Amino acid sequence: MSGALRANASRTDIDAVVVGAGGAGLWAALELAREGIPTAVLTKLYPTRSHTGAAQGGVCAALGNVEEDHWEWHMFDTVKGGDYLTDQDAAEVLAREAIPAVIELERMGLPFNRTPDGKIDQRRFGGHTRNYGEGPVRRSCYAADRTGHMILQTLYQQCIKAGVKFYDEYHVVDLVFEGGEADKGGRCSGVVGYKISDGSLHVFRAKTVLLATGGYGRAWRVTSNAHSLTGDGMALAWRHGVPLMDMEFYQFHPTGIVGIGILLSEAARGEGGYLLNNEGKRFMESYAPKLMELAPRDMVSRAIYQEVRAGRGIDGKDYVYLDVRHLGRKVIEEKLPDITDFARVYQGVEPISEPVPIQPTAHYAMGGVPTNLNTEVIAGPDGSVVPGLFAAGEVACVSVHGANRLGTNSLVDLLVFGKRAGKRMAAICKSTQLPAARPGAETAVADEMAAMASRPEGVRPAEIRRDLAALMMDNVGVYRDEALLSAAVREIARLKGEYARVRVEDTGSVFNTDLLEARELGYLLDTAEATAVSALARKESRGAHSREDYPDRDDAKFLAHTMVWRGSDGAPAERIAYKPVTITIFEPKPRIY
Amino acid sequence: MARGSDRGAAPAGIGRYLTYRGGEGMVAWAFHRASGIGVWAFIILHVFDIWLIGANPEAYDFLGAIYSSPPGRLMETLLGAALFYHALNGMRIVVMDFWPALTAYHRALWRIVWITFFAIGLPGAYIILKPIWEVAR
Amino acid sequence: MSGRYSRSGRPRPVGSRVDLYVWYAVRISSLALFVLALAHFAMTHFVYDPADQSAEWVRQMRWSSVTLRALDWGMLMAVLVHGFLGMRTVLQDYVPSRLRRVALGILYALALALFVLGTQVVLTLKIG
Amino acid sequence: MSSVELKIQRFDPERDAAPHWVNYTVPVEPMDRVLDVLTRAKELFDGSITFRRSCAHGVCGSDALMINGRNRLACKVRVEQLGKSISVAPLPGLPVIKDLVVDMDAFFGKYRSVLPFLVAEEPAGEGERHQTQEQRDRYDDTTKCILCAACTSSCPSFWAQPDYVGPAAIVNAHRFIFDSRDEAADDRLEILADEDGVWRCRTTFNCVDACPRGINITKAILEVSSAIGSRR
Ligand SMILES: Cc1cc2nc3c(=O)[nH]c(=O)nc-3n(C[C@H](O)[C@H](O)[C@H](O)COP(=O)(O)OP(=O)(O)OC[C@H]3O[C@@H](n4cnc5c(N)ncnc54)[C@H](O)[C@@H]3O)c2cc1C
Ligand code: HEM
Ligand code: SF4
Ligand code: F3S
Ligand code: FES
Repeated sequence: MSGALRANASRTDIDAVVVGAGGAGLWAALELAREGIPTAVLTKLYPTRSHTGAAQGGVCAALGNVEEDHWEWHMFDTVKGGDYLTDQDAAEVLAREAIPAVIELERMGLPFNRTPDGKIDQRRFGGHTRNYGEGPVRRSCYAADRTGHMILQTLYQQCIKAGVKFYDEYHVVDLVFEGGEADKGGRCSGVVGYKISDGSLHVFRAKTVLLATGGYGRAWRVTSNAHSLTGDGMALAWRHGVPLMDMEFYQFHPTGIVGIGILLSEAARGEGGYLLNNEGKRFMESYAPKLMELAPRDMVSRAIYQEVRAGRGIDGKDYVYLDVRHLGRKVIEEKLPDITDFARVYQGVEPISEPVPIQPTAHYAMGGVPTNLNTEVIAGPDGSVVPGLFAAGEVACVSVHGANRLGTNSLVDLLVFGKRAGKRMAAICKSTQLPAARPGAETAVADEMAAMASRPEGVRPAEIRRDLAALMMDNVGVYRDEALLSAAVREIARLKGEYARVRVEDTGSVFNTDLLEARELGYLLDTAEATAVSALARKESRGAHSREDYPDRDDAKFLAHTMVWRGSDGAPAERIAYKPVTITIFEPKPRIY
Repeated sequence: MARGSDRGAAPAGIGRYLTYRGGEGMVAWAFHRASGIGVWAFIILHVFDIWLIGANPEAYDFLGAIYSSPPGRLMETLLGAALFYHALNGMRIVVMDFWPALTAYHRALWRIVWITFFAIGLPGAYIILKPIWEVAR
Repeated sequence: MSGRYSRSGRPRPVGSRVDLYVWYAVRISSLALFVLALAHFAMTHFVYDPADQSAEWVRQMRWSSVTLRALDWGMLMAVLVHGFLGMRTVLQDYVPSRLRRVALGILYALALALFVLGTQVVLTLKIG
Repeated sequence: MSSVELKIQRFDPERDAAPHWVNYTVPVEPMDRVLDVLTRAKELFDGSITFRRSCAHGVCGSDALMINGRNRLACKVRVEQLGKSISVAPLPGLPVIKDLVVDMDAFFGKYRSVLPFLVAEEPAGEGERHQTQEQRDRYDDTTKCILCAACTSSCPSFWAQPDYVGPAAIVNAHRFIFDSRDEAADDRLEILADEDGVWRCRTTFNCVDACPRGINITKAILEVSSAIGSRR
């Protein structure tokens, strides 16, 4: 074994393992702690570094604190926003349970902004409407523009209070299965963790394992996502025979900082900001006359591309302006302080007196590891459950977001399904035995990692990562077509070939980030492949998936979720199946705002 | 591939802290502590010499002569400067301690300390040191 | 309520208020010193010339008034409180914990000595 | 592209006896931040250069480092603000694990020691607790903390006495002490009243200068001190 890993893995037996300490993982852990289930939370970052903390805008729940609102309206918006690919039973759970979840957060101490009479304040957000689409509604509960930060902090605080056991800076490098892989009826029986500070491997045997590892935005060059968002949970599940669902639906957020992609939250538009083209015109008039800037993100991002293509980008370049000047200094500084700070620090622009240049940025995975309403991972279109394995948060696809997620609905997703995950896992832990131990569970991954650090020659991971990010940006971005996508699939296969020869320079065992980044690149390649393959197969335009060669939605053929399996032994992914959408109340209609 | 060039050992221990570029507050504190310790040391001596007035007046007068000699006057000036700075900055601290909102203006207060220090301290130093020139003449 | 939660890493406080009182004592005595010490310095250096202040002069002029004597003694008390508690802080910062008891012991002994010396001369020096 | 001289304090516990400086000449773009430059040096010259990072825009608290002699988030300092030569060292006062990575366990231990969570009896009924906007504003500043440790590790009082609970922990205690919904203020005040609590603050303001979230930390500390003083 090379120096990068320490020999002899330690072994721990425990009831529940939670992988990831973002909003989803933390709430699940809290619920497990309340039920008294011995739980280990493994996270490759300190919990408070998770990307949930970056969420700015807010979390929607039909509290009706400032104006009339009903969860049915929220459900409708979620379904319509998702271009009718949303499973309606899931959307119902989301919209109903959002209300108690937000109130529970308040009771845990989250410092929401308040109305004059002391209730949780609410503001507008893209795609959220009153009375089934009549006009914008105030539904987003918020804490300045630090809502995600406050959710992450509050949940972490409560976990400390409840005595949750954290394994900080343990990178989960593999899942352990017993009785075959997921597609062969196997059961997930634990995880292999790599302790970053000393390079030792630790096998956790558990009755239940929750994946809550977040998204994979780092597959694109311009992204709002953290460096750590590399699709770990999705790729690990995929490698063990779990299909990935709806991966072609990847959301580009309209207002990223030009070039680097840092997000300027939709809250800026929620508070009344405008989008302007080079003629100074609010161009959203021509795309969504009713909701204007508050139309769903996929529409706004496409509108920006259209403007740029028509030569109406600022100075003829590939960006437009976000203008908040008319809101006045007070609103800008009090309600949008972080955003203002970002524009100042990263662009050198003063939003109080200047419009801010913005362009779409890779933001959110609607797709992911498929689960049922109880967050149990499913193995195929028939909904059969993979025993022992759960997923919640951005890594999962329930699917509540369908083809396009509405702003704030991700945080709701974390809360509602994180909590459900904890409850369900607790129930299963109480009624099952610990699976049989699998000696040598860590050997396969140990060998893979050791190989990367001991090749005398090979490719540098940075080069592959750069090529992949550029490829995804150009070929699997806002607009797609057959040629772009099949080129992408070919190119990813080539990069995967290169990756087989990847070599890291750091051969030490202490805090070897070189090795881990190389490992993460492997996850990115997998998720990118699933995305491109699924996108190529979906010959229609729906939500965030926009095919120029198939500009219309095709409900006859594609009102269904894509499921794609990984090819065996490094072969490209080929096996695809479609799972029907659950429709309960709202019949699919054309999506006009 | 071009590797980096080694530039030798990095400072360790206290050396690390000396490379920290603190702002006004850190400088103010460092002076405050140094002056506090200095004045404290002098006061030990001073109580002792006052005690000599009763116990041994000749010894006291001998010490007094040293204090008022030219080097002694220089020392007294430094003592006065230390005491005066310490007193002014001490008030800056006390004011913030009791009205925490004033911390937002700690830099302004710091400037006031120095302006006062020189406005009163320079004429004061002149008065103490003047006899040196007179002796020299 | 306390006792319900773990304090991971830090020992449980004993509920002692010593450091609170020290903090206030340093601040309040500093207000007294601001007046007394600066006035004292101004008096000895600006109003009179140090060269003229022999033992005899102190006895006959400066300490001929009981009020002035009392004020100087008050200043001594303030200095003992302020300067020595200040030095306590300094020692707590820089003296390793195993030597701290000894260092603080020496400091307090010194304070006691100054108290005795200072008080003795203030009380016993004949007036006039 | 122009370039900068990047001086990194490096230390590999498996090879080096002591930390040492290594210089790299790194190409930079105009809007680059120190984090971009570190990443580029790692990609171009030496994959073993080790540092933490995640969000890359100043909200996760991973990459607080001593940059040109001051504690800053590498992802929030633009290169052009620093000039042609940049020195990057780990946070002072914390044990170094490797290169720019420090051991944060004790730091988080102190954070946990101040009961950093709401303690309150469950209210009766279903709904949310009420709080006026003024009551909420009372502790707004200290809710911003991202636990980056830039403050605590810049504090001379902490350097002198690593037992000092430190500004970050006090900030997080403040966030609850002044929350109208909380009921454990007394416990926190008692915890912070001991020898290694708030009294160790010497109002040096290094913490305020270092805080990437612009929190007026010293004010928060002094508010806690006064609260301890006015406690019966
Ligand atoms: C800039 C930005 C702004 C946003 N704003 C909003 C908003 O206003 N409203 C909204 O609803 N949504 C918003 N979102 C989306 C939302 O924040 C995310 O989708 C959500 O936070 C994801 O949470 P999570 O719990 O799934 O994962 P994360 O919070 O991303 O956490 C992932 C966790 O998994 C751990 N992990 C990952 N891989 C491994 C591994 N291999 N081993 C061990 N641990 C691992 C990480 O350490 C981390 O703890 C925003 C997203 C971004 C990027
Ligand atoms: C003249 C008016 C004085 C004022 C207003 C004053 C004020 C203060 C204050 C507020 C502090 C606390 C600083 C802190 O905790 O950060 C302090 C500390 C101190 N003072 Fe004074 N002081 C005065 C005179 C003196 C005198 C005469 C002495 C000498 C005996 C003295 C010695 C000290 C010492 C040793 C400290 C501790 C230093 C430290 O903690 O850094 N002070 N002073
Ligand atoms: S108070 Fe500021 S500097 Fe200190 S940990 Fe929090 S965010 Fe970082
Ligand atoms: S730097 Fe330290 S001394 Fe106080 S003001 Fe900040 S905690
Ligand atoms: S990387 Fe998150 S704060 Fe800098």
